[in-house]
Amino acid sequence: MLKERVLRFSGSARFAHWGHTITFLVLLFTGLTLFTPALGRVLTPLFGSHVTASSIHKVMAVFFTIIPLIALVINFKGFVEWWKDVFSFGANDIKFLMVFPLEFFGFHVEIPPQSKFNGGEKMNSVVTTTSCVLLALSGYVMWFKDAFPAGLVQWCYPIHGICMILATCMVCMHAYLGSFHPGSGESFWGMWKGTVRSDWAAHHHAKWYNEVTKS
Amino acid sequence: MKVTRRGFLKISGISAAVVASGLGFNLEATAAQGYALKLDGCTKVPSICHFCSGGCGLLLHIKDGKLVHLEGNPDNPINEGGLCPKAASLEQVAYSEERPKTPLYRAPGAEEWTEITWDEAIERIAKKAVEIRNKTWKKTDEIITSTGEKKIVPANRAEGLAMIGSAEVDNEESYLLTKFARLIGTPYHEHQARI
Amino acid sequence: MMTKKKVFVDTSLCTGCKACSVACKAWNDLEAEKTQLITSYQSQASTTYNTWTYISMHEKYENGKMEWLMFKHQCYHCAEPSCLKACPVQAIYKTESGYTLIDHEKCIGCGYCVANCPWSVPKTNPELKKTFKCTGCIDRVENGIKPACVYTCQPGALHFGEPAEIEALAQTRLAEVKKDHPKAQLYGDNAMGGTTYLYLLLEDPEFYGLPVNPTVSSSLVVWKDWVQPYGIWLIPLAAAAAVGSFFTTRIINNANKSKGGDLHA
Amino acid sequence: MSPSFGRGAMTNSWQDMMNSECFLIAGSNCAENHPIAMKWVNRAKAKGAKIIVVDPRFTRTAAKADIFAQIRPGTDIAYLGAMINYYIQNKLYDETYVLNLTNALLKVSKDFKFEDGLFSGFNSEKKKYDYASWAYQLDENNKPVKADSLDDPDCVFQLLKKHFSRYTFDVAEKITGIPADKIKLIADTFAAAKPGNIFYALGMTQHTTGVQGIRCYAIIQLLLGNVGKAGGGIQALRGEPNVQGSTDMANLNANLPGYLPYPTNAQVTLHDFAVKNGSVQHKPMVALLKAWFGKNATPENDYGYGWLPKNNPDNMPVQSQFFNWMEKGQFKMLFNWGSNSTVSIPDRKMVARGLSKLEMLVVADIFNTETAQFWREPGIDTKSIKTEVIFLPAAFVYEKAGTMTNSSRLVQWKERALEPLNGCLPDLDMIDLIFKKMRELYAGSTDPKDEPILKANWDYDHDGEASALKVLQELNGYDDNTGQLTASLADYLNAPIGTVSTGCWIYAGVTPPGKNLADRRDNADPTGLGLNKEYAFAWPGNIRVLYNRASCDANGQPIDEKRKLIWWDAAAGTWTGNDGPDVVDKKKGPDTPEGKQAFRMNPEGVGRLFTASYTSGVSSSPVPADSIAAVPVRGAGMTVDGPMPEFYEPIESPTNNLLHPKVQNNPCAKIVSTEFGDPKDYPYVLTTYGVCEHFCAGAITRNIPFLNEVMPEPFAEISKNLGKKLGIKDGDRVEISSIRGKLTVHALVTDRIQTLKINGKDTETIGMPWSWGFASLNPGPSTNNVTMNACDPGAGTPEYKCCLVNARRA
Repeated sequence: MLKERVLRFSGSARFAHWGHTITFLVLLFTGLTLFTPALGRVLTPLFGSHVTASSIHKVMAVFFTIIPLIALVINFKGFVEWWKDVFSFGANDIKFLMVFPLEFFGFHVEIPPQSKFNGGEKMNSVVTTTSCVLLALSGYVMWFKDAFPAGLVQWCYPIHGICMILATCMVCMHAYLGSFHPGSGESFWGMWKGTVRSDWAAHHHAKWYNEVTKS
Repeated sequence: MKVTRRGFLKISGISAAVVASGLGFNLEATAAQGYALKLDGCTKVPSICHFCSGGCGLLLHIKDGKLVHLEGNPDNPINEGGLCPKAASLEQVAYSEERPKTPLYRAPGAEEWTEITWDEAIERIAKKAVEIRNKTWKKTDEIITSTGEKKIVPANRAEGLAMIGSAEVDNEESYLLTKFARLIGTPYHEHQARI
Repeated sequence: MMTKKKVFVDTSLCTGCKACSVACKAWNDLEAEKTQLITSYQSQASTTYNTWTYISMHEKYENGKMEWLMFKHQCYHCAEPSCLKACPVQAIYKTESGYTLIDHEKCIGCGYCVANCPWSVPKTNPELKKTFKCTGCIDRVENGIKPACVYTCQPGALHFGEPAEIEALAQTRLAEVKKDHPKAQLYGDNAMGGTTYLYLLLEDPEFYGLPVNPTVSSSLVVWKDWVQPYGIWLIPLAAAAAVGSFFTTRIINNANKSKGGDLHA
Repeated sequence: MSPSFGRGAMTNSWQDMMNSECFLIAGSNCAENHPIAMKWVNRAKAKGAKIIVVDPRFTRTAAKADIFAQIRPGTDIAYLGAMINYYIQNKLYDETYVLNLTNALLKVSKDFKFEDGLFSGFNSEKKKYDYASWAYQLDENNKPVKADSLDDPDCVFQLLKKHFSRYTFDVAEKITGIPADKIKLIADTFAAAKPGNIFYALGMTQHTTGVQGIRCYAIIQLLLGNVGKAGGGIQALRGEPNVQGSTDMANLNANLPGYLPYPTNAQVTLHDFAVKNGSVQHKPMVALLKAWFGKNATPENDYGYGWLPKNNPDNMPVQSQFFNWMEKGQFKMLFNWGSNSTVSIPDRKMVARGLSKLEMLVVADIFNTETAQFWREPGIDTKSIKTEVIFLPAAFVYEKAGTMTNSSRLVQWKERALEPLNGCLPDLDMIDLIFKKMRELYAGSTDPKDEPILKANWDYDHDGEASALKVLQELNGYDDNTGQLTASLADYLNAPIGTVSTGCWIYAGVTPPGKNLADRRDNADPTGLGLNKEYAFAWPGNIRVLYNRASCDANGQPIDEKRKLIWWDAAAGTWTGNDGPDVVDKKKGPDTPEGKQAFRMNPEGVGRLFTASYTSGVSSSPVPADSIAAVPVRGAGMTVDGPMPEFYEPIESPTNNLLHPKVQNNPCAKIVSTEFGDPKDYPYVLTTYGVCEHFCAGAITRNIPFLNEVMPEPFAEISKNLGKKLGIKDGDRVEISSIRGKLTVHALVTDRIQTLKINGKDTETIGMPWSWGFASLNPGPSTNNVTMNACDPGAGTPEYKCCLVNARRA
């Protein structure tokens, strides 16, 4: 049983995740060149100039938009399940979030049984998904500002910034939890290889594990 | 961007004079370095507008024989420096690519112009004018006097030559047009004053 | 030292001849653009990177009385400009004479100023990747010559001078014009901390398609005063939490281990 | 204006407009076409002056007006007549002025009549008037008989009163479309605020009744006492940079420089000329001949008078008739200097027909114009056109030295600022080279016909090119005795006949020895009246406000304390003042007959409300049969189509003449076009005009990118009613057609043109600018495809301002 692995993420989901990770990071650093002058002074030289940074930003923006769309087309069912899960926020998820900060800093806590995604992952998914959609939309509005009403364009600047901040915070936490957090180590492999250890799955995502193994 | 490059460089020149500080500008630096004026070092030559009959004064700023800028002459009491859009645009005539570079000749039936020299142009015109003048000279007219008699009187007209003079040229030119027309024998000299 | 200057645009005297637009192009070496008539005798629809000032024309027929009103558009050179606030690279600055200028060495043509100007004045040249707008003819003004538009205006609709003198003139003209045009008002004096270009309008600002009370937009306040200075700290905070967790988890784990506790992984 | 005041020029100056209390701007759209006027009008407005604009369209000038009235094109005389009638009936005229400074009291021949739209003396075959019955009753000294009071039935005032009594406000409303109460408001406003100033330009002249419309202005201003005063007068806003100068220089078939009448074939000798035209023309003619023939002009050979070509008065085409003459084959070669007839002549298809018949066309211009390229207009069979064409690229205004004379007679000198582009030449050098080449070709000829060329005084060389200054000095003239330049106009006037030369006597004094007054740059204005007396040079004799004697009372003192122009300095025994005094003789005081004359260029010395035929200085005793005819002094300027203005419908009109149905149009009009439209097929009235952003035929401005940006295309302005009727929305394309041609342009559907009620019927006006042609950076269809060529009989100006058209959505 110890050696048994369970498939957690399909290829398309992994493609979407890592594709998005890369594009997001590039977008983040190219974008931050314009966020504040101080950041600009530090970051711009990395790309040579604002012009290059902005060109890279625009190219990446296109991939950033296309990648999830491709994944959506390839694995529509998977997406639907994902969303179904992450948007079905239950009592257990709330309980998870309440105790999670303690867990986060290393205290041992009793975690209620979680589905495929735990409350934290759900929150991450919800926030990043929403932010990404808003980032993309507001980004395109700013890119093609002549085609939109001035008021809308103006609001896109703070929206883009807010979403960037939220998404980046989530990315920080998510990256850490998914990699270096002692308790979440296996989840990294889930996204890397697609499969996770059965025992880890049973411990961390009992509800889901039970469903998967029953079927 | 073709023409505007000049303007862009100038403006970047201006802003380069401003040293950035915390807020992005530094007043003292501004005052000390000033803003370069493209008129510096130009000679100013007054002229007169070539459109309506206002006679507004123009002022041409010229450096090394080249027109740098044209605007209203502030010392002309008629316009005191002000100009209408037509006059304000007149620097675009100075080096217009649309202005023909040589005299042009169109042969009978030809579909295009040919470039010719000034000598050739003047020669062709003078020869033709002499030919027509000789061919169409009218020495006398027959008139009926107030008493009803017929009388032969001098006419001295080159009937085949006509001239449309101009309200677009200087007085001296306009005067010479009149003198020229009458000396070669054409009273058929009119211009756009009537239209 | 150059003191603050103001320009008074007396639309009641403007004849819509467009000399200001031509003189601006002539002075600033701006390229002519291909246009077509839009409405009335107006062919320029907005400022562009090659058109820094233009006249819009507004027709009104009411009770058998015709009005043909003119409005000169250009950068207002606000005391508290949105564009300056929006600029991410500090390319926009104010001069002591009150002008708002773009430093083209720094400008990257990002267009943030374009989107945030209440009057949509600055415009980016996509080829040069630089943003352009009226400079107030700073090079002339700093050398003691009136701006090109003011200098050329024959009907006397534009005046340039010291703020007190210009404001007094504006008040006098307003009182005069009010007799025939009850809706006449000054425009710009209260906008954006007070603009360098002060207008006498014969109708409400809406009639000319102008924002009635131009202010720094709330979106810009949210963005520049909240999100940018404070919001951004959430990221390092999150990062710090992760780093903190990295250590605390290990410390606690070690403590637990020594207590003989269990490890998740 | 010349028949009314003695000179045809704008009476005051641009700067002087700031002194006005009221403006009647009618027939001028100065905000568009003379933008500089608005500088000074706005200054007067800021001081409280009222602006009245009458125009077929609500223009950019109208946008600044206190009162605007939309008028049907070509009907000005109807409402102006109503104003005159109102002023006379209600005694709103300035009685002192009318009695002392006009011919109101002079008695007119009892033969004079006006019946059914015609004045006495009409010759229906020649379409001309015989002026005999328009004369004054003369006393034994050949002086007009003066009535005792304005009530005398024979006096000019009573004739005027009777003539205009038909022009009521109601009649005027029916003809013009301006509501009667608005005409009354205009009349009252203009009479109440003095000095009142009238502006007109081509909006008044481009009619078959243009001269008579201007006569209405003259009558109004004389009645109100507004002429000769700062802030008053009539401003003929001339259309081109040097149209005043080119008219002074007589680029016209009926004149020689300085407004000398051109000798006709009946005037065989110089004496014949003098008898016909008076001694006042004799002297300048001699001075001109001396300028032209130098030492070859001697008393023995009549100063070379015989060398001048003589006009055949029965056969003198005005410019718009030139092309018919070419088509008929008379003209073989045309010199065309800076004029773009292919765009600018009404019913313009006749231009290409005419030019095609020439053997050679020479065009000198800055840009390659439509006229120079007429042979390749789209749709023309180029190969079949045998005309040789030579285009000479000309130097632009700032590439050459010389003077131009602005509308207010101000002669301004300019130096060459830039070298001519591409080595092009000033027109001066072109004429010089062509003349010298012709003289070379005729060298050695003994044919008498070649004498004027070989004997001419023609030497303008200076440093290898023709010198404008030398020409200007020829205009100024020289004194034979000293060989020196004439120092002043007075010196010229005082010199015995035959001892001075001048190329244009009214310019005498412009370049006294060692000076060039046209190049004066002192712009000081100590009076604040905008006289700027030390700036450049105004002809005649540097007078800035013409007829300024009228600004003084009977004692020669200024009437208006705020606007002092000149006065009689009794102590010094001379006229003096802020302006140059426009008096017969500076030393003759207000108590002398000469000192009373405000209109010294008229033979009567007064302003002419009625343009009677009159020549001063003719002896009433019969001339003995064997002696030669005596030379009179001065003849009066005549209005060929009547001594008083009368309203006639435009040649193409949508309605009938309400005043005299039998005489619909000006009976003397010169008709050039051959096709005329019926209102049934062409129901709308088209009026044409220029816009601020382009100039005339656009030869220069359509090649200026800045201007093409601010005014990119031609258009047709139509009312919203007409737009609705024809299904045309703002921005649609509209086809405008007349019986003579058509064109398609962008439609501006606007409130600035309203439907008018004319004689009970709705009438639509369409407005179109005319500055486009097929060539240039900004080509566009020419409005003169549709316009009509019929000219004012006095001025020869075509009726561009009204013709009948149809319109449809294109």
